[in-house]
Order: sequence, then C-alpha cells, then structure tokens
Amino acid sequence: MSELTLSKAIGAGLRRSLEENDHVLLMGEDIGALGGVFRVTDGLKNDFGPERVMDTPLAEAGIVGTAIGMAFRGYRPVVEIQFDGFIYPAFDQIVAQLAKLHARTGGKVRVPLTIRVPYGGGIGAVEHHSESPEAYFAHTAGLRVVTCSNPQDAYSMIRQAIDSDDPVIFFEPKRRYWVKGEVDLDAVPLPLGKARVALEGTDVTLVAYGPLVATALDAAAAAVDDGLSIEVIDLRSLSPIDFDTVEASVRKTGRLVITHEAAQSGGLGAEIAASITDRCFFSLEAAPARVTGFDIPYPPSRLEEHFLPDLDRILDAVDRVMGRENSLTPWGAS
Amino acid sequence: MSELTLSKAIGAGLRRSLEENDHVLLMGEDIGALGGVFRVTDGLKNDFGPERVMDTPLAEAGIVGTAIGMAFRGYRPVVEIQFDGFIYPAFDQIVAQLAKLHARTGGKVRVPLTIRVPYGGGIGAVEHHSESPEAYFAHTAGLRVVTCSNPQDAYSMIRQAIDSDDPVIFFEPKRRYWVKGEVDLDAVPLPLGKARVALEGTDVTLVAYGPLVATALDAAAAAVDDGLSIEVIDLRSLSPIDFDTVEASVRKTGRLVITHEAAQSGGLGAEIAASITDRCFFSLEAAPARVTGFDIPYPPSRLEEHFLPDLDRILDAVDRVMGRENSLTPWGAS
Amino acid sequence: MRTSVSEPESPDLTDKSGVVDKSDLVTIPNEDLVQLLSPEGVRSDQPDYDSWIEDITSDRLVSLYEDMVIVRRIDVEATALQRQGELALWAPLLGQEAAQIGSARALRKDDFAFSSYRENAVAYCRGVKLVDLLRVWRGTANSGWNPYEIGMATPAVIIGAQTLHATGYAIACKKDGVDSVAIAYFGDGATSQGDPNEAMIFAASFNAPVIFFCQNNQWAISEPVGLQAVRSIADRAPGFGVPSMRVDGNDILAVTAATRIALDRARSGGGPTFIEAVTYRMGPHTTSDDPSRYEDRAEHEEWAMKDPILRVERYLETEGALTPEVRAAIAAKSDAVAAEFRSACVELENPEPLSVFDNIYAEPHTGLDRQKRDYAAYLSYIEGETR
Amino acid sequence: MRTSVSEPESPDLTDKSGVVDKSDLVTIPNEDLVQLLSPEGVRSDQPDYDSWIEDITSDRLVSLYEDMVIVRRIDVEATALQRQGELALWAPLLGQEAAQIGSARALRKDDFAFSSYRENAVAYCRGVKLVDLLRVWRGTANSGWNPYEIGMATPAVIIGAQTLHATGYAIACKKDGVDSVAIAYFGDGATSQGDPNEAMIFAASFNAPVIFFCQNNQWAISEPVGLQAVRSIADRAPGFGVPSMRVDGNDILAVTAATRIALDRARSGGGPTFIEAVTYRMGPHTTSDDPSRYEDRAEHEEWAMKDPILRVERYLETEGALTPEVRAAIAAKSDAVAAEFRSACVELENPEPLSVFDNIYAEPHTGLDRQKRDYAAYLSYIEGETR
Ligand SMILES: Cc1ncc(C[n+]2csc(CCOP(=O)(O)OP(=O)(O)O)c2C)c(N)n1
Ligand SMILES: Cc1ncc(C[n+]2csc(CCOP(=O)(O)OP(=O)(O)O)c2C)c(N)n1
Ligand SMILES: [Mg+2]
Ligand SMILES: [Mg+2]
Repeated sequence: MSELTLSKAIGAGLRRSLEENDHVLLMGEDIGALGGVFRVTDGLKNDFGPERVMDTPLAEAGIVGTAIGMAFRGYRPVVEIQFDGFIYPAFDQIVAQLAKLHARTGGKVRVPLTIRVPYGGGIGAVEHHSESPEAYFAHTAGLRVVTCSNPQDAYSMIRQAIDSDDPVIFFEPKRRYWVKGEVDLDAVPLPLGKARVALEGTDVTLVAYGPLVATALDAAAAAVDDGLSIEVIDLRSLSPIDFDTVEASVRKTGRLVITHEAAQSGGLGAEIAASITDRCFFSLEAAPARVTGFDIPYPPSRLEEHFLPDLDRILDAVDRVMGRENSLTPWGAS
Repeated sequence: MSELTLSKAIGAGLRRSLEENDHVLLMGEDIGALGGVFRVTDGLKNDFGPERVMDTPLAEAGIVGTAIGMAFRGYRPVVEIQFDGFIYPAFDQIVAQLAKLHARTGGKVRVPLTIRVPYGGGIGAVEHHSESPEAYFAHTAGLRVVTCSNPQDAYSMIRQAIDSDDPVIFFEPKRRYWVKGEVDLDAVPLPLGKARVALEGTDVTLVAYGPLVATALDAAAAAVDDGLSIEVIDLRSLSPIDFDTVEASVRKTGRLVITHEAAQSGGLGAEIAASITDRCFFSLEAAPARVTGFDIPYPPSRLEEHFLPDLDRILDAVDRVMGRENSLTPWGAS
Repeated sequence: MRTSVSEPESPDLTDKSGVVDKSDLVTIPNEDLVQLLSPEGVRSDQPDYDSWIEDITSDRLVSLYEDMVIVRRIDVEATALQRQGELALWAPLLGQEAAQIGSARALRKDDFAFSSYRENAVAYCRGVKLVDLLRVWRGTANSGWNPYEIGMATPAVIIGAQTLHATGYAIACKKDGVDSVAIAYFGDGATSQGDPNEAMIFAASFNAPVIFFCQNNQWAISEPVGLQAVRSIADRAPGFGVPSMRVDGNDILAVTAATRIALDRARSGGGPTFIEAVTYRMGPHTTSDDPSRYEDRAEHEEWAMKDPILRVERYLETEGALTPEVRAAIAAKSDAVAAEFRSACVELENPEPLSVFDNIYAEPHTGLDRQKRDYAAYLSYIEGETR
Repeated sequence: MRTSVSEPESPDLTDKSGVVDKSDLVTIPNEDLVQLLSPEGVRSDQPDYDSWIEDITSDRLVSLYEDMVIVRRIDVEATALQRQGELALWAPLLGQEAAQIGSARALRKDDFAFSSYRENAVAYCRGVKLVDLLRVWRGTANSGWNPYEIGMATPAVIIGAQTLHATGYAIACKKDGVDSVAIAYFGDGATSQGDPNEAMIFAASFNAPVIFFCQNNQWAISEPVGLQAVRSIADRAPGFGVPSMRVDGNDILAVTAATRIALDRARSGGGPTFIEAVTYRMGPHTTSDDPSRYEDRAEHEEWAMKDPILRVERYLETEGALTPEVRAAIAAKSDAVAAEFRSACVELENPEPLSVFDNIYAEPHTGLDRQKRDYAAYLSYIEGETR
C-alpha cells in the first residue's frame, strides 16, 4: 500500500502493464520527455524507451488509426488524447473503425486499444479543455467506456482496461488528478463493468461517476444534517452500465438522482433514468431527477461554477425527489 | 399542389431556396452532374451553375470546414453528406466549430449552415450506409437537429432549415425517399421546432420520427383491430424536442412508447422517456417503453429486419405498456 | 533509380492567369509515366525497372494473364448476379486488373494488405475463398474473410481510413523485427481525405515499411480526379518525405516492377513509398451507378484501347506463348471459377437472427446480453403467437 | 520569382541506410531560406524580394519595430499577470514578433485572418482593443472580439481547424468578386492534422485566394518539428498545387515581402500560396509549460542570437534612425500600452451567471430556454435561502 495521487496511480498502472506485457505500448502527443501535460506518463519514456512510449505527430485520427493497425499485429496500444475536446478529429477512427472492427470481422480481429482521455471541467481552463464527451462513446456499440473517481480505481481500472480484449475509452477526471489515496498495487479489483456503492443510504439513490463522485459524497455528508440518508453509487462503467446495482439501490430507496457534467439532453442521466424507470417503475416514489451541465458549450472558466453540478444543486434535486421544498416548487411561492 | 416523392420534395425545396436567396449554395460529393447518389439535387447544377452547386473534393471535414468559412461571409451553404456513416470525418468541424461558433463569438458570427444527411436503414445496403447518428448531434449544444417523414415536411423543413440562422443537421429518411405525397409549395409550415400529432388516439402515445413514422402509423392502424387507440406523434425536431406536445399527449393517454432505429443506449428514446417521466410522472400508468435498434453496429443487410423496429415489435411494446400479454411477460409462461 | 521518383515541378509564382482551368487535368498526360509494355503489346527497355522483373518470363506472364482473365470473369459474373437479385451490390474493378494483380502478386505471404471495397483482385491473389468475396455484397456479413488467413484486412468502406491501419501495422512489423511490409490500397478520391495525408506523415516520421498504392482510376464516383488534385497525385508524397513513382497502371510489368522496388525498399529499412498506378475505371462505380450521367464516352473509348489484358495478350501472342491449349486451359479455369462463384453465391444462406448479437465484444457485455435475451424471448413469443 | 518557390528534392530511392535519423532535422538548415536582413542587422540584396518592400523606408521600419517592441512588452505583462493570478493562462509569442507583424501589417483592412491562440501580434496589427486580447485568458469569454470589426476570426484552439475556414472564406471572396484575401495562421505541429492538408486540397481545387502562413517555431509543445516532418514543411505545399516560400521568420522584411507576393498573387486570381516562416518559440508553450523538461538550451541560445527585434535595432542604428527621441517615444508608448493592458485586465469583471445561456443559438430554443428558466429559479431560490 502506498499513498498516491490519482494521476500517479494511473502512471503506476501504466508502468505495471508495460512491465508485464511487452505488447503494451503508449502513444500520444507530448507523452515522452514532457510526461504528458498532466505528467501522467512521467518517467515512462525514460524507463521503457521511445519504442514503447511513443511521442506521435500532432494528429488524433493518425494516432488512433495507426494504433488500430498495431493492434492488428497483437499490440495493446494505450493512446493518450491530450484533452477531452481534442478527441473529435479521431471520431471516425473510433466510431467507424475501432468500435466496429471486432464485429465486422466476426471476432477475428481483436482491438485491445485503450484511449485515455483527461476529461471534465473545474480547472479554470480555456475552451475545449473541460468537456465531457462520454455520451457519444457510450452510445457507440462496440466500445467499453469507463471512468474512475479515486486512486485505487484509477490504478486497477487502467490495468483492466489494458487487459481487456475490447477497445476501452478511459475517462480520467482531470480535476481529481491531485486527489490522494491509498493504493494497493496488488488488490483484487472489482470487475471492470461493475458499479460500486460508495456510501450506503436509505432515502435516495444518488448516481455519479468520475469527478462528481466526490461532489456526491460531499452532498451525502451535508444531507445528514437534514436527516437524509443518501446512497451514493459510483458508476465506474458507462458502457455497459451496471443497472443491477442501481436497480437494487432504487428498489430500496424509491428515489433516484443522477449527476454528470455533460449536457443534460441525451446525456447518460437520460439513459439511467429511462432504464431504471423501466426496471422499477412501481418502486419509484418520484420521477428520477438529473443534475447536469446545461445544453451549452462549456462556458468560459469564470462561469464554470454556473455549469458544473455542485453540492447545492444536487441537494436541491434531492429535495425535489423527496417532495421537499426546492427551487422548482418553492413553498413560499405557493 | 403537386404530388412528389420525398426526395423530389427536398429537391424542390432546395431549388426554391436557391432561387430566392443568392447566398444559398450547395456543396457535396457527386451532387453536381450526378445529382447526388439519391438524385436529390438532380438538375440543380445544370440550372444554377457550378458556382452554386459545388461538387467538392472527397473530404467531409473539408466540406463542412470550408462551408463554415463561407458562412463567415454571409453564405448559407447546404452541405450534403453522402450517407449517414460518412459524417464522422467531419465530426470535429461540426461539434467543435459549427456548433460552437455562435456561442464562442457572443453571437457575432452566425453559421446558417444546413447539413443534409440521408440516414437510417432498410435499403439493404452495405456497412456504414444505414446508420442513425442523430443522438450524437442532439446531444451537441449549438446544433438544431430535425428530420422529416413525408414529402410536405421534407419540402417545408429543408426550406426552414436553410432559413434558420442556426446550424441545422437535417436527417433525410432515405428509405422513404420514394414515398409520394401531395406537396403545397406555398403552405405555411409548422415552426421547425414543433412536433406534429400524426394520428390522434387515446390509449397510448407512440413517438416516432423520420423513417419510423410510417411504421408507427401502420402499427396504430393494426392496433385498431385489438381495440386500441394509439396517438402517433411525429417528432420532426430532435433538438429541441417539443416536449410540450408529447407531454400533452401522455397526460391524456398515460402511456408512452418511443421508437427509433438508433441503438437504444443513449439514444433519443432515453431522453424522451426521462423527460416525460419527469414532466408527468403521476400521469404515467406504466414505464415508458422503447423500441429501438440494438446496441450493435448496423448488421449485414440480410439481418437488418432483426435490427429495425417494425410493426410487431412496436405492438409488443404497446402491449407491455398496456399491461397486456407481451414477449417479456408471456401469460402462458406464468 | 532516381528516374523513377516524382519530382514535382513547382507552379510558376508569376502566373496570374486567373482561374485555373482544370478540365485538361482530368486525364493525366502520359509523358512521365513508367511503362514497360505498351497498349500495342510492345515491350520497351527501361533498365531501372527491367532488372526487377527479369524473372517474369513468358510462362510467368501467362499466369498473371490468367489471373487477370479470371478476375475479369468474376466481375462479369458478379454483375450478372447483382442484376439477377442474388447480390445487393458489386463494385467492379474492370480496367484495373493489372494494377491490382501486378501489385498483389508481388507481395509475400507474410505481407499484409489493407484495402478498400474495389480490391477483389487483390483478395483473389491473396488466396481468398471465392465465397468470402461474396458475403458483404450478398449482405450476409459485414466482411468476408479472416484477415489473418490471407494476410489482408477486410475492406474499409470509409474512404482512406485503412491507410492509417496499414501504417500502424507497418510500424508494428518494424517493432517485431520482421521484414514484412504493409500495403495500403486506395483510390484517387481518397487522397483528398485527411487520413491518407496523416498516414504519410506517420509513415515518414516512423520510417514505416508501408506502401501507399493509389489506383488513380480517374474517378471518385462521378467526380473526375481533377477535382481532387490539380497536379498528379504522385507529386504529393515527396513533400511528406515519401518517395513516389507514377506508373502505367494498365501495364502489369510496370506495376510489378514498381511494387517490387517499393517492397525491397521497405524490407531493407528504407521506409514508405507511394505508387500512383494510373488506370481507368471502365465500369460503373458500383452496380447502382449510372456513369452515363457524367462520363465522357470518348475518354472511355480512348482508355478501352489501353486495356491491361489486351496488351499482355498481344505481347504473349508475339512471343508465341498463347497457344490454343493455353487459351483453352485458361478458358476452362475461368468457367470453373465462374461456376463455383455463382453456386457459392446462391448457396449463401442468411445468418441466424440472434447472430446479430455475436462478436460485438470480445468479452461479455451485460447491456447487450440483456438485449439478446429479450430479443430471443420476443422471437420465440412471436413464433408461438403465429404458430 | 521562381527562386522563391520550394522545389522539394526527392529522397534517393536507392538509399537503404535503415532507420532515418531525424535528430538533425529538428533545426532546419538555413541554406534555402529567404533572408533580407541578417541577425547582425545587415541588409542583403535579393532582387526578387526587394521590389516588394521598396516602400519600407527607415521610417516605416521604425514603425514595424515599434509594433514588435510593444507586442513583446504585452507578452511580458501578460506573463506577469498570469503569475499574479490575474490571468489563467497566456501563450507567449516571444521570438515570433517578426513573423506575425511582418505578415499581418501586409494585410489590407478588408482581408481576413484566421488564427490559432498564439497570434496576439496579428490581432494587435488588426486593431484589436487591448481588453479584447485578455478575455479568453482571464476566462471571462470564449473569445475576445467581434471578428467583423477587425477582420480576424477569434482564435481556433483545435489545432488546424481554422485553415479550412480561411479557405472557405477565400472561396466566398472569389464568389463575391472582391479581391480580399484570407490568411490562415498555424504552427508547425498543425501541419500533421488532416484539416490543413484538406485545406490545401480545397484551396487548390477552387483556386482560392488564401495564404497558408505557417509559423514553424520548431516546437509543438514538447515535440520538435522533426517529429511532424522529415523534410521542410514548405516542401509539402507544391505537391498539392500550392506554391510555397520558405523565409526567415525572424526577418520582418523577408516576411513582409513574402506575404505581399502571396497577397498579390491571390488578389490577381493566382490562387493559394503557402509560406513557411522559420522562427523559434523563445518562451514556454504557455505559462503552464515547463520547457526545461525537453528543450535544448544550446539551441535556444543559438536562436536568441537571431532575435527578430535585435536585428532591426542594429540595422536602424546603422541607418541612424533610432535616435534617443525615437527610442524614448517607443518606450513611452510601450509603457502606456502595458499600463492600459494591465488595468484592462484587472478591471475585467465576471459575466452575469445567466449569461451562460446567451447566444448559444441565434433563434429561440425551447429546451435551452427551459433550462435557463429553471436555473434562474434556482439562483433566486438559493439566494432567498441564504439570505
Ligand atoms: C468517408 C466517406 N465519404 C464518402 C464515401 C462515399 N464514396 C464511396 S466510394 C467514393 C468514391 C471513392 O473514389 P476513389 O477513392 O477514387 O476510389 P474508387 O471508387 O475510384 O476505387 C465515395 C465518395 C465513403 N465511402 N466514405
Ligand atoms: C486537435 C488538438 N489536439 C491537441 C491540442 C493540444 N495542443 C495545443 S497547442 C499544441 C501544439 C501546437 O503546435 P504548433 O501547431 O506548432 O503551434 P505552436 O503552439 O507552436 O504555436 C497542442 C498539441 C489541440 N489544441 N488541438
Ligand atoms: Mg477513383
Ligand atoms: Mg510550433
């Protein structure tokens, strides 16, 4: 056990995978000497050489496309996309090639590629550096999509992603890179597709993932003062989604709040609300509520607090599903 | 009034827009002499010349990107993407540029660009020619997304899309290109963002759009034999979605079925189910049901009937929301 | 060898003649084209290239000729099958036989080809089973064969995407320390896409053993090559650091020589090479296309005179290698292939309904598994209902 | 003029020396670089270029010098503001003053520039209000100015995307029958992206009056240009049918001349031109970067000797044009600009919360309107609660 930041935990996971399997290699912009703009790959080029830790030309389609070609020969490339907003030039290679190759070839060609994407807001960055594009990929059949919320998961999940024979989009909650936690490098991890009950509770189920798990836990802690017991689920996997775990929780609580940074319309919150409503309609005491980013391009950083779900907005939604006074039905107003 | 196929109705709309506004121009692959692979632009290059109907090099990012540049100078380009599956190389230009330019510039730069996309399956085509990528765009703030289901709407909506000062992704239900209908070239159309009640009914609300509106109407007709009155809503606009119209219907029927060809997870059905559950939770007699494509890449054409929602699958879901015997709860089994 | 490398001549900066008239660029002038066998079947000496095809005696050439005849016959048969409703679509390679067979026959078994949808002759040379050529076009599968069995990826329909895969594969060959080569096939239209340009950049930066083999058949559906490129396509690669050759794509000897030069270069650590094979699409883009809407008949007729098979036939006749027996044997083999092709086609059954859920993932996916379960229930419920 | 056009020399096909050693390509050799003013401040004659800058007398050069001094001062001030927490980030252009000011000052008011994030000097020349340079980096807006007011699009952060916009804009100029020109600014790293390659293809096919102005500052964050390109970047364009020039980007005279040649060509119907301005990024990539992790100090020092401002200073001194009065005036103006820049910065207020919903669409959008309504209700509810 050692205490690591989330970013160092990912680095440790990459290191271990590089050590254990010589077909693992890293590709990306500035991942070598610089160690990546977030230093996640710090030291790896030095230790494994430029053949295994490859700085590439500045072209995301090129990176993903050539990585696919390497996978054809049995490699397991781990690609870094420098920021969330820079993944779109590679969209065709991801959606039309990476996601479909295994199905296209009747399972003959495996594409065990991992695409690491620092994602989400909250770091005061300029445009294109704070996006949450996970819904695009979770809607794309053939991909697995995961995200982590703590150093232990960061370490274990990156290793599981690399080990998976399917392509995995690995979203890293960049504003939590500096969060520290104990990491057991030999822990037996949960299966990659499983959600985790981060906090048990009885009144409301609060589903979060990635950067908002910490916010959700804060909200749950604050709710205790209001006499509310919130069960927090860290989704971890966004494709597939572990609905069994969410369902079990909602059957118990009867109430569901979902939070993510991505825009609300067509975001994962919609899928979770719809699927859970379908699975446990008669257990629900209220309509599931969503606390999400708005349907706008990510705003300038001085306004990001008015975009990002926070503790107060989550608790307002909790009040709503609890039938308590809330912003949409202020009792003073009636 | 004249009787036109849906594809000819779009062509007529393009022609009228080209006539009325000399800043309208068409761009795309093979749209000139060939008239497009579906002949939607047939004759237009001949009549308006190559300066207004521009065959372009084979590069979707290039087409959309240069069209954006033209919009900077006041043009209203109408771009054709040859098939749904070929839009991804342009994804960055659409999502990171087109969708965001107006917001980025505080409204200074308008991008009245229309992107026409023949979409959906059912024509027995090879891979990449039968996709339904609408959810990607409906989840993208800054875009409007619409689709039509009949020649009159095809004509009116393409004209409204071109007239809109916002970028519009215009999905054309390719397997309905040959459907005929009366088109009034001077009809006063519904606002672009409005849904249309295609058939009134009292028992179940069935929401469809694009190619599946016809299927939904067939299902409604068949349901009459079972003593069921289905209200069919043709959504028309996918961003924004006219939830008011859907809500009004569901408040009346208490039951909701949504159908689309796109994969279920993260598809528009999820958003509609979630939003309507939120708006009329206490009017719902059953969980909204979705009848959609599966979470798989579009299958080879000999299997597409096992992917595309059809009358029987829709009626099975109708039975489900009605609490009747259905495939998931066969009474014989219990 | 330097003669074979394209040296793009730079446009004159002082030329202010206004709008470029590209009409004359549609057909590329023949001057700087490598040609060893003329349309009339006359062999010309080109020392730089001749040495690479010394082993292609008349006998060997007969065998290449046979390949060309057979794939042309496959095209005819496939088109007929499409007309008869047995195939949904077919993309004929008519006119491009030399480009495809000349290059593909130059490959080693351990090389790997990444192609587009029109490279049926390449697949044929790689040893594809005939039935595997049919699956995609009959609509029973999204790709026909196991790439590892024949050393060829299943075709990419997204224009240009495969060039990056080839480049990555080539980089991997280098990492593995083997001298296998990747070859990417694509068309003139594809050169406008970002991907093939990025592929050249990656190939140059990583000195990848990859061949970019562009069949410039003058058309991208209805668009003439002049819309994609105002200079010859082979002129682009050198600027990226990728040497290029421009060969008569209807001359199987020139194509073979150029491919062998590029292969040798790649195997010996010399990196990527670009080959432009100048040819012509004599058929429609696919069986659903109607070239009469855009094609210039005169140009078509001109190219008919440059037929890749005819010139070999003429040459072999002069050499006395096309005896009646040889002709008869080839005709018999063609007939046999066509017959096998046809019966393989009509016998191709629809896959099982539930197979739509197969192989989407390599490992279980709970979301999809549930959809499969529900759909299975639905199918048996419906069956019960209608029974 | 043909001397100015890049004629890529083709690599030798017979070279089988194995893996290319690109280390020596990081710094591009100077031989074929157009230079009119040496680092020592010595003016050399180059007839082809001289005629284009005949009007740049010492007086005019003093004014360009002043621009360079001021934008360098802005960079210093901005970096200080970032260190003090007043700006979130800044991308200094230190070392690239000549490339940006030489090219931007050559433009006409009705021309239009499309740039990346580092072109603050271009915006300065286009007449941007100082405060408008700050908004993005302070985080109060996603772009600073109204593009139509200064004839310059707000910067594209997605590398290379703007090259297509410039090309489309140029095509539109042609359609409008005006002789305005679009200029696209981008870096050496950007040349690896698909978009700029597609932009050259579209520009060539439509003969668009666009200038592709590449500032090769040797770095894309930590990646040396040798990773993006194994030959000079200017070598690529000719293959696309876009003539190119390679100029000393630290020589404001050479940059001005090249840009004017390209502008003239574009205005008179000659189509696109590519200019590679060879320069060096003397600062970090942005204020969050740490070049000590990757940069070669010796190389840095070498480039320091080639400073674009110093050489003009030396030349003007020889010419006697940099009198103490002139120096004092420039220093005073720099101080004033810096002071205004600073106060504009600290006075920039956060926008209103509900403005996040503004201008997403040009026309009403019911979905977003509802979110705005709900969030307004939330804000006033929260305010009421905490009151
Ligand atoms: C990304 C993408 N855009 C458009 C298409 C539609 N399309 C299929 S083939 C083709 C023309 C290709 O021309 P070329 O590359 O010259 O190959 P050829 O068909 O001549 O062999 C087009 C535009 C596609 N398949 N993929
Ligand atoms: C599509 C995309 N990928 C990655 C980045 C991250 N990024 C920002 S600047 C930069 C380097 C750009 O180098 P260059 O084009 O040479 O311009 P310079 O910074 O030197 O001016 C990178 C990789 C980005 N902004 N956009
Ligand atoms: Mg072609
Ligand atoms: Mg640079």
